[in-house]
Amino acid sequence: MAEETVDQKRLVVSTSPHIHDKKNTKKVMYVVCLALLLPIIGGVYFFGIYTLLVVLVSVITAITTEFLAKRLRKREFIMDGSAIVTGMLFALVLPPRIPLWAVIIGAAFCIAIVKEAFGGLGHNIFNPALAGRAFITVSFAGLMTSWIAPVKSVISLDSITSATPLGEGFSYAGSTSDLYIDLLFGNVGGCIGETSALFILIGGLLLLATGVIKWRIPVVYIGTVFLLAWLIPGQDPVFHILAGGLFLGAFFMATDYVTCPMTAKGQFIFAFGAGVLVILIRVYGSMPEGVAFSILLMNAFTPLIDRHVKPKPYGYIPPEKKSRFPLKKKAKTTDVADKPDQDSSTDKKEGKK
Amino acid sequence: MSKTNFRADIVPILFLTVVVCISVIALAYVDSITYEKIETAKLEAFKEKLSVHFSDMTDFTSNDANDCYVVFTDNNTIGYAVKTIGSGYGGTIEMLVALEPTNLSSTDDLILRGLSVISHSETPGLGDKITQSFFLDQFQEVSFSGIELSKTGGDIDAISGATISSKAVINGIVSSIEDRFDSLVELVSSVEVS
Amino acid sequence: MVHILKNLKKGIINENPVFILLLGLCPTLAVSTSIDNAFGMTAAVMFVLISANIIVSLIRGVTPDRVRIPVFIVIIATLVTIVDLTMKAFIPELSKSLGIFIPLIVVNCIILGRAEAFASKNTLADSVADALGMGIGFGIAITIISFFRQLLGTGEITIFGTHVFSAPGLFDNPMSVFILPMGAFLVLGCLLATLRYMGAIESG
Amino acid sequence: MDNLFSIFIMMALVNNFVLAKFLGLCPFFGVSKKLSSAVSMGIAVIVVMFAASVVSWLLFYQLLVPFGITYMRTAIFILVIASLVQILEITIRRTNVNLYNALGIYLPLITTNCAVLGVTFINVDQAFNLAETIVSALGAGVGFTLVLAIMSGIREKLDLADVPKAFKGIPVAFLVAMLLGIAFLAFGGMV
Repeated sequence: MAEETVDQKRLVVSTSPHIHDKKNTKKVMYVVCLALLLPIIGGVYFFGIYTLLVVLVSVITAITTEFLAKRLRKREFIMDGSAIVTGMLFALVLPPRIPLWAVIIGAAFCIAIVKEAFGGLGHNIFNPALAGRAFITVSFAGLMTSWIAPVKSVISLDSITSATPLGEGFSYAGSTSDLYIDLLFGNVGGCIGETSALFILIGGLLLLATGVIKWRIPVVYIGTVFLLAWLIPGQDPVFHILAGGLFLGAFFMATDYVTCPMTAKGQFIFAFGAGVLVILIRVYGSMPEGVAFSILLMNAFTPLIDRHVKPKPYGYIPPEKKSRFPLKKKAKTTDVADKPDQDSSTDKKEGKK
Repeated sequence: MSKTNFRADIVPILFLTVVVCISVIALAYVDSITYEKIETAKLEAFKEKLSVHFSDMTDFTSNDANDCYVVFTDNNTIGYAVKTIGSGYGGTIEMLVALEPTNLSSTDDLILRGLSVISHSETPGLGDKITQSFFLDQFQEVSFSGIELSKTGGDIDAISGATISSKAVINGIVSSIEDRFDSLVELVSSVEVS
Repeated sequence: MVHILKNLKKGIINENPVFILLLGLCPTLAVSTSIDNAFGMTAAVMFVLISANIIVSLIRGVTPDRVRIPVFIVIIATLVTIVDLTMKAFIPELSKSLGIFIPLIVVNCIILGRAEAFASKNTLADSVADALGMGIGFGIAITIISFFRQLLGTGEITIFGTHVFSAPGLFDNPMSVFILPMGAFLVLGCLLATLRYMGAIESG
Repeated sequence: MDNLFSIFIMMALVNNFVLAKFLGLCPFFGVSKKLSSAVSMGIAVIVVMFAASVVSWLLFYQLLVPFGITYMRTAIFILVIASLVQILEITIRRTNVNLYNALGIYLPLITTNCAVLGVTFINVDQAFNLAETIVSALGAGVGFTLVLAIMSGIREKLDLADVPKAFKGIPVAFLVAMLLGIAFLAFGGMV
């Protein structure tokens, strides 16, 4: 036990500063849940009541897995809402007619492997919902690439196969502006929650208004995609930002406190990199959609980005060589004490350039 | 002094040399036993691949680069085959295209007899469907100009969810055959002369 | 005799090359896509391991210290090439699916490690027992991993063409991730964690 | 040129040595605890891979093929790598002490790094010409270094995390490798 408390002390210093207070975490998580309700309602409207079942199964599995994992680790289970958020987000990035057993496997993977095996909330390296989605995509490639056209009836269980706007073989009959409007409202094939850009935008604005997220990551991320699509000949920038899961990823996934960099500059690099990757994957890669993979890849780079924009970036030759990797507790405390100073000084230096 | 030098410097080198010599002799011996076997195993494996398309074949001949083949039944030419390479999702896709024995004035005359995949590294469960018969059978009795996705006016339906792999197969066939057409013609004419 | 048994047990349990020493990970993860591959790899590794230990143990008195490592490398490389050529000639299918991991046995840390750390200092009988133990330990580990990967990744277990059983639900929707490289990392990571949780191996 | 570029991307990202080909796992898990050592190791691997690929390519096509003794390739290649590592170690020690202190301890480990021997085999198996061989060696080395650096960054962060006892250390590193492997699938087809 003594060792574990030491670990927790370290944690407060090392990971993002947003989550040291339990009450705060809870509040934040429930605001996110609230913001996610709108895309879920949209999903149910466009793809039928079955999608609500998918969301429920996903959330219940996530909570159960979290409970079991805590039991295995002999830790107290706290209902902080993070499992609900993960469950909801995971459901939102699934195809509308995914079998429920696949939802269970995926949601359990999100919590057990991607979150709890890394230490639980605040310690995970990758965004659980996206990692779970990627895992299910690789496992059951067939299931994850069968899309249906919107049925626009809550009770319907119909499924007319259709391609997604970004997928190969998608052809749109109407004019470009009609396409934009359909994309905006979500009247196209795609994942449960990622088709309607407008609903996600409203949810995202709620998060911004309540201060749960900052504008930087979504704006830079979407902006980069828009700009690059505009620069590459033959690509439609408006289409690229409205289609697929860019809005959902930008507002709800990339902004995850735990898996994105801590500093403003780091977040800028993170969002820019993710934007570049989205375009690379969509235009040159073999997958139609790249939002999930772009965020996962940038999650992997987050520790390196954090190092680079932190007071003692890699590559600088620090005067006191031994504390270059301050892993010991004592070294840590001094590190924190002089952090703000150095941070601003490096920022200024970069700004002058 | 010189004696210790001999012990310290020369003996180890001599020892290493002896070990290397024994190793070379042993390997040369093993190679002499297995060489024939490995070559026949390769040949048999390849013959089997060809006989999928030419069930009555008795023999075949190939060019120097070993990518174009003429298939015989008792000295009668019954068809041609070309090794083709496509660049797929996870690496190169190596294929064998069997061709009907048409006259070879241009690539437009070619008619495919069938297609088989020799090696690939596509994603299991998705891209690796290119090895399944529902996809491969589409390449039977198709003219060379029809080797295109049905979406763009050809005769081949892509595998749903694995368009990249399907495209890789088609692009590989088209570009490899265009590249190797001249050497196929050369091979065929040399066979006819002899 | 007790001595020999102890050396045998050491490789299988106490110092299992894969689970405990974490040696030879590359072939373990790379070829564990099917039980056939696991058996083929184990046979190849066992042959090289045992022969190398025998030869190194026999010449341990006469090998000059300065060229010890190069001599070992030449011996191992020779044995590996013999295995490679023989497999190519007699079991070409298996040899093809094991690919470059057969010639790469030459840099497998288990083999050079045992030759250097054990056989060059111990008698013939002990060296053979050590090699057998390590080889069986490696074989058990790679077979367990390939069992999980094949079962989850294809939904059925077949050994050299013989169908053993298939898992009904999995067979229709196999989780192809387990056949892919990532599946190997997942299986070994979870196996190690489970073994540690049960107290079978110590936490590092 | 296009071909060379696609070989580079293929070796570095699509078929990354560590994540997709399982080559070089021992140093990947052994030397990824700290970023500084990971980068040093990566640079050492790039240098050795480059040199070993060129030398083994020359030997294979100038010596083994003309004399019909291609069966000697495993023995010759490993000896080439072992001697190159020795030569490199001695040269660096004599010319640059700082560099030696940074890279020196990793050099001997490279002899038994299957990524180096693996890339020489792949170059020969794929029948690459000399230019392609150089590019493929550099691609493999850069890809190896990239994931090694990413991995060490993540592991430094995980050192401070509340990882369950059973997963601490190597098992969680395996999970990271798995998730990285999935993320790297995004590069598929980008050639």
